[in-house]
Amino acid sequence: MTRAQLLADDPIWLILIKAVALLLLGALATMAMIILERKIVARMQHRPGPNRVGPNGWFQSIADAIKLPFKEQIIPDTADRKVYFLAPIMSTIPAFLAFSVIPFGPEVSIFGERTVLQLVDLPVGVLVVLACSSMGVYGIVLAGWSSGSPYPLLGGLRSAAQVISYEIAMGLSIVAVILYSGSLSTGDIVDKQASGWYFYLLIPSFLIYFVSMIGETNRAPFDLPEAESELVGGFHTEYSSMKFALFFLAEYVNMVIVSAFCTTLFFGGYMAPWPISLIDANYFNTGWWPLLWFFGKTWIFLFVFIWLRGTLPRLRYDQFMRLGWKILVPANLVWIVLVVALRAFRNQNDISPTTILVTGGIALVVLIGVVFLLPERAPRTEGQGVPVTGGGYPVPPLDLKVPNKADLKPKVRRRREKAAVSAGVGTAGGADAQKETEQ
Amino acid sequence: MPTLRPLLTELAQTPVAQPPDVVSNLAVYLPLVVMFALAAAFAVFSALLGPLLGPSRYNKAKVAAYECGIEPSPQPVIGGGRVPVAYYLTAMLFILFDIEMVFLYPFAVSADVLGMFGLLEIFLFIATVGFAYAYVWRRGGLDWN
Amino acid sequence: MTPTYYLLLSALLFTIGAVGVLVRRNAIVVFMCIELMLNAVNLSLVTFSRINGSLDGQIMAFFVMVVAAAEVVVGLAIIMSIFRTRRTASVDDSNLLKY
Amino acid sequence: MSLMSSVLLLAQEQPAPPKVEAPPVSAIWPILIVLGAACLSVLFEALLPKHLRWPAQVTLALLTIAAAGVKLVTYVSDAPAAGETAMFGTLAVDRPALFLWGTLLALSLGAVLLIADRSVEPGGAFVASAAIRPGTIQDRAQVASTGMQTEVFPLTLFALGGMMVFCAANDLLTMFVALEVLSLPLYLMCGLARRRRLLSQEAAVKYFLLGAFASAFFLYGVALLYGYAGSVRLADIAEAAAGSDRSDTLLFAGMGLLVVGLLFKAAVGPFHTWTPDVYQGAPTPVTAFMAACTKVAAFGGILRVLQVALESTQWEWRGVLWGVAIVSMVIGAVLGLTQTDVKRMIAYSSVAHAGFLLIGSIALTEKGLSGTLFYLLTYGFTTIATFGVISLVRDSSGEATHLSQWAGLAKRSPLLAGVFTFLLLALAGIPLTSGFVGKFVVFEAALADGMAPLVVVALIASAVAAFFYLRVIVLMYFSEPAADGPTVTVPGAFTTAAITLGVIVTLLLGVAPAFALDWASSGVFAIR
Amino acid sequence: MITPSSTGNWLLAALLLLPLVGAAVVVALRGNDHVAKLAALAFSLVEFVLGVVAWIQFEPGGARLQQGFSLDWIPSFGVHISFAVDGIALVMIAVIGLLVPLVIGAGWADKVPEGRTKGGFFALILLEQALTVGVFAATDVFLFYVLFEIMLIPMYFLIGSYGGARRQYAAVKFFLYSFLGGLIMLASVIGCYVLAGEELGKNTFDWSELTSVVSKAPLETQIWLFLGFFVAFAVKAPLVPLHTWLPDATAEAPIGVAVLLVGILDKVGTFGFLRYLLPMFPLASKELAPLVLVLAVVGVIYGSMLATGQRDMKRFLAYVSIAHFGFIALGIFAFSSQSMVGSVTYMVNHSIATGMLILVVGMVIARGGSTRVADYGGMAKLTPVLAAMLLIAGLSSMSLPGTNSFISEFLVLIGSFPNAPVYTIIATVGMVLAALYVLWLYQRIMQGPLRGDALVGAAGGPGTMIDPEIGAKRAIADLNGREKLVLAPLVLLIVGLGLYPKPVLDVVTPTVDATMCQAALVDPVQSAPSAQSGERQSQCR
Repeated sequence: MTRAQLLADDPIWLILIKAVALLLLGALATMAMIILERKIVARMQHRPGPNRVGPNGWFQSIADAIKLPFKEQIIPDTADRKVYFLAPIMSTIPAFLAFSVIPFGPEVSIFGERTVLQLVDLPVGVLVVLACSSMGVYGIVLAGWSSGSPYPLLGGLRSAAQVISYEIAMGLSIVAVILYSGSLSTGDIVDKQASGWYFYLLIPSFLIYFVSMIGETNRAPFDLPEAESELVGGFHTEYSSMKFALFFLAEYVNMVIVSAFCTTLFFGGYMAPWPISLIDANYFNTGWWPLLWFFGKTWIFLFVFIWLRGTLPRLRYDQFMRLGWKILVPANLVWIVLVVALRAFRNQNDISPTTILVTGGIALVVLIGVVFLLPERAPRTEGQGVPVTGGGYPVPPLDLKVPNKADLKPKVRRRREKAAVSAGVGTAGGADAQKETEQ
Repeated sequence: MPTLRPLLTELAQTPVAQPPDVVSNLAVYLPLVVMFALAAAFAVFSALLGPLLGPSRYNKAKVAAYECGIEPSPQPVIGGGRVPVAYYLTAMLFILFDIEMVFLYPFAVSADVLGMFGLLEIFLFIATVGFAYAYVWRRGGLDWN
Repeated sequence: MTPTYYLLLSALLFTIGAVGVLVRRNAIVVFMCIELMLNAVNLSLVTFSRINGSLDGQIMAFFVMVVAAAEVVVGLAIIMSIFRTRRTASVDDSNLLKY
Repeated sequence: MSLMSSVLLLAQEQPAPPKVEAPPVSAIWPILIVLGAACLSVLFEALLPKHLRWPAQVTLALLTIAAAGVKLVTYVSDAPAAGETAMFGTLAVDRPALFLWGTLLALSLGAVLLIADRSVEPGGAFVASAAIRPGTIQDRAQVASTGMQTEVFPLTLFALGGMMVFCAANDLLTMFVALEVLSLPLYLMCGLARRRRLLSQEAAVKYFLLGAFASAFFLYGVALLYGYAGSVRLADIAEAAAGSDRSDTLLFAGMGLLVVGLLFKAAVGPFHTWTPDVYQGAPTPVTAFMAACTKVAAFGGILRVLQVALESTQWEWRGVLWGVAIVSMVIGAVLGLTQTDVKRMIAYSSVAHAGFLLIGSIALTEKGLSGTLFYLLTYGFTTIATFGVISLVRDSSGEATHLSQWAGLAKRSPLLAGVFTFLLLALAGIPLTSGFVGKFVVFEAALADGMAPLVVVALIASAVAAFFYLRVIVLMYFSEPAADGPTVTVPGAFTTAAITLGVIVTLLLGVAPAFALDWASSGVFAIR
Repeated sequence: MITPSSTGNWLLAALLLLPLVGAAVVVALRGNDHVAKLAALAFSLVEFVLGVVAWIQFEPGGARLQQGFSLDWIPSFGVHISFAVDGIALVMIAVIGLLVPLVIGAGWADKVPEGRTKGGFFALILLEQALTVGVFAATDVFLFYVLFEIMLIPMYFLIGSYGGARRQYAAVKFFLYSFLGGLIMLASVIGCYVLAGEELGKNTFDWSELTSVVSKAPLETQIWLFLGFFVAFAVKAPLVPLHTWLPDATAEAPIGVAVLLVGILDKVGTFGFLRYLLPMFPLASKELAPLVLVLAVVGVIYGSMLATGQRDMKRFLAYVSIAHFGFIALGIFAFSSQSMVGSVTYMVNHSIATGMLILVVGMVIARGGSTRVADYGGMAKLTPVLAAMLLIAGLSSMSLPGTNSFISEFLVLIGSFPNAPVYTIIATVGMVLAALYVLWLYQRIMQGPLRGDALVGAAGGPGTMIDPEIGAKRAIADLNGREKLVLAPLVLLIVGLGLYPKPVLDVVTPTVDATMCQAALVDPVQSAPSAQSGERQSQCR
């Protein structure tokens, strides 16, 4: 029976068990990730890290998790309460949902029921993951917007812009994988890698995916939306208690997801690595063993996340966007065309590989030449000739003159004085005058 | 609408043809629904946990929008607030490339079948988007400052 | 499950969108209503694709998505420019052109 | 290179690829040229330095139109008489399509000339940056500068390409995509006026919202017809409509929605509400392009849908379209009377003309087809020249479009007044202008198809419409000029050429229409 | 493309082209008033000579349509540029040839409004002449329609640019009435074309071919088509409910233009009755004849009564014409060859008589500067020759025996009586009224003591100390040589045709007979009234 058929035969209790397991996996992985991160970063910085709760402080995350619900929840006056409530939920659900298409292992038997270690194997599994990560953006934007405060708004916007920018790169990097696997089903992609993992076949794709997965999850060195020094805390500045925890959860679950997805796409998913796969006629690729390989690979990526955070400084926003839009996206497109061309030419039997290599080489050289010949930025004369002041906002000029009372027309002055009296303000000077002139 | 009923009965009786290569059973999506329900239940439950368990001590300063301690400026963002143009631009670009992906995926699945013709088409397609991309790039649409 | 319900849903969504276009006054909301209409059509297309047993409808849905996206971009640009020049997105406030 | 070799060496099972043949393109070269040039034009925008853009874009646009025209002519000389389909049957390149392409190319030549002109309004009619708040420092700086939005050229070419595809679309999906390809650039172009920017942007928003609304209707119609016929190919729908036992509700609902969408694009009353606002608000060269070319494309589409797909159901829709035609003519003629702005007046006149065109379109005969095609040709040229003239009458705040400002213009500029009078007479349908021959062929087709009452209504509407054309003539000739009236700008070579082109064709088709009539009636739609 | 399909008599072509060339030349010369005027006069005189030649070449007993030539115009519709004349068209063309030089002569010294030129004025007149000649000579229905509509445009500008105070209103009204009528006719034209196309299997607009097909159509079809044509013609030849544009147009147009309007343009309507309505729709003509007759008689009485009470001289002229057109229509739709011949001669004589009347009234107005009758009185004392001319024109207008109009009016009444006795009797009242209004006008203007603001005021106003009679004499001169020269031919014709109408009758009668025959009408009076033809032709030509 094929994977899809096995899954389709799952009884409802099995589905429930798997789903609950995935929820638990998400929550536990988050807690583990938090404490690991703190510990590892501390280690990298030659300090002990959390060391109070439990043995060597390893229960710190559990303590935090228990603490959070007992914190006071604060909703700002200016918030849009419904949306404010919905936003964390909207970012949590997709994060968990993306788990459902990740294949954790091959065929196993659970309570006598033959099944696969995967919740569901859809023919469009890859799209589900991408869709979920896109949906998560709604949570971010709406959280920023509904808080009714400038910092969260800007943070939310930045986050959203970042996520969608890198989503493009991420989505494009998957195209080559699909090209090779000929399927959008995650299970199929893993199966197709039996003859060779994609990460070394499609190194550019993998590299792009790797960079964009870090950007996509707002992690260092791309953690600009949460840059404490610039934007306080990003879109969740105004959140507290469990709602804040949900955002936190979503972020970490997302990290797990992209890592797991990367494993699936480029590292043969649950399949045992090379020397092990040779042992005992592929024994280690059956039963529950593959779970080990899968989580092993995934945790390697998660470690890299932490490692990067401990090592790299944060990028500037423009650098970050430039990397996404000006390097990853075009490189990706060129790479896709190249891959498609190679495959198409190879399928044309009358063309020898040498021809392909020569043509491809020439094309590549030309391409690189073009890229280098183009100046990075349009010449300064390109400016549209109109000086923009105030970045699009109506900003009063710095040398604004406050008109003297005596200079005003008598009528205006009378009105002004009346208003001032009624408002109980003695000096109706600058601010009011400015308002008048604006009107 | 008098003609609606016969139409509906007729449509209901119309045999639904099954193209062989389309997985048509919607039950395949059931686990996804279950997962969604569980995740939603978990999220809502968690979100409600805070107000239930946590204390509630009113303080005017707490419910004010956080602006690093300065007196909050009056509502510049919601409703009449304006967002820098660059974000709109990013949104538009995103849509553009997202759509490109929408086409690249199905293409990628059947690229081998399409062969040289597919190569030509996808090259034209990417080139077309490339023109727009070049335009945006050169006109500074990708620059942030 | 008969596909008829999808058709009804699609008709309903389309109608909601159309009514929204007619009664709402905020350009962005009107615009979203139009997008709703387009997506209602997508639902119809996919349903009909299933009824007819051909994939044409799904392919059309693809095209519709593309067109809708292009419309979003263009519409957003236009609405944004008018919003920036006059600080309102209300259709009612656009009253320079009258009979 | 090691990377590539590893790719090559990768062993993977290959399904035997079925050969998908690339389609022959000889028939659709004009479209390919126009769309290709549009892409090239975008690249020009991207890569050329600012001072080179305008000359490069103008040259490119004119060359494109010329090249497409040459390709078209060479193809026509040995095209199969029954027409052929191209691009896997999505485009029907038949005689009407070729005629419409020719018409579109010729009209867009005039429109591009108007758009390219920079002498009438220093720096051209288009603003460099549309989103700057009026009255700010930036705005004043912009007004003073002569920067121009050269993006309007690629937009024009894209719209033109969309129009050409729209006329030849052999299935409804292609038609829908083409509809959007032609509409979206137009929405943007509407909002680019240098003067009266708020008006222009308002026009763009209105056009966009209503246009998108109409597209949604069109699309829903497509979906329902797809549900009915199982295909969106026009011929398949015709076949299904002729002999299907499916419920007709889907067919009729789909048909209705589809036609509403089309009528909207063609600015047929009562779906015309956007027309006056947009015509008035848009930059005049764009209005010219829109009024002439969009009408051609839209009616090309209407003709094809009605004659190819829906002919067998004509008894169901014809009565309705009778009513629509009457409403359109009446609205155009009567509301045109009350207008005080020249551009709005021409807009209402176009609504009336759309009614006339609809009469020809619902005459499902060869004569109806050829008559409508010819009418489109004549109307297009006259309209282009008309807006060209309108753009010349200016005062300090831009174009002086209020009618009162046109008083006594004949004294100031007899030539311009004479040309405008001639064009108005052509719009009114006075003999020896193309407008008359156009009306004649359309009405003849309608009478021959048994629509005498409709023709009578049309004739009365023409007479009413003639009144508001006459009013302008009276103003120009018999009124005293206002003291602070507008001046007539001496047009540059481009505008002169466009107006001359329009006037000459208007005259030529009025005096010796035989050759164009022969073209228009050289073949019918290919139904396959 | 225009390619000659059959060579024909190029005389007509010359008649058509000459005024066009003339118009172009005059426009080119408009910078110099004097030269332009001379050129215009020269062209109109040559045109007149050509008209005379055409008349001489015409064989009264020959083919129905003579001197024809034809060119392909729009082959796909079967449209030709084909011209030919029959008797009726010939006399009308001759009248045009006669009137235009006179109009140019009469308008020689008139002032034109500021900003306009005399050259432009005359060019428009020459253009109008070319178009009207074309309308009368066209034998292709499409061509006829085209010229019929185009004809409006020069006239529109003549009235609108050179007219009086309310010229805008008058010009627009004139244009819209005619244009609407024309458009309704267009529907009928297309209808005939479609009908013929179905019947003959080919596209044609040829008048004879269309006639042969359409005249056999069923009654109901004919009625609809008839009505389309009729409205257009009834607007042109102002029949009563559609006449209201004429008083305004006449009142506001310059005198020369009024002559052309009433003398030529309006004749297109009655010409159309004869050329198009009767032959093409014989059944409908018979069916609807009572309608037309009622309108005609109402026109006679209504026009006469309004003329009688009229205080404005130019409006007076318009109403006189309306009455006369009533007579013409009566004669045509009474369906006897006598009455029809009468109507055709009436068309000629009306142009001459009313043309002269308008010219003379114009001269009166030119002297007094007012169009109100009340502003004049006793003018004969100052300008005896002018008074005599007014009398002659007036007498001809009231059809005094011995003047040209008498013959035609007499023929109309005699011929109409057998078929339409009641209408004829009522119309006779019009004759009495005619006497009344003509003599009334003459008496008010010319007779009695010198009075009226126009005459007295011309001397310098009532406040001046000079004796009004002497002052008026000083300012208001009698006819000068040019004016006499303009009026002389008309006087000659009035008297000449009154005594010896044979040349006109000879030319006209065969055509009328042919028309009668085509319309399958049986003459109620056996002996034809024409002076010479004794026996009836056995078949239509």
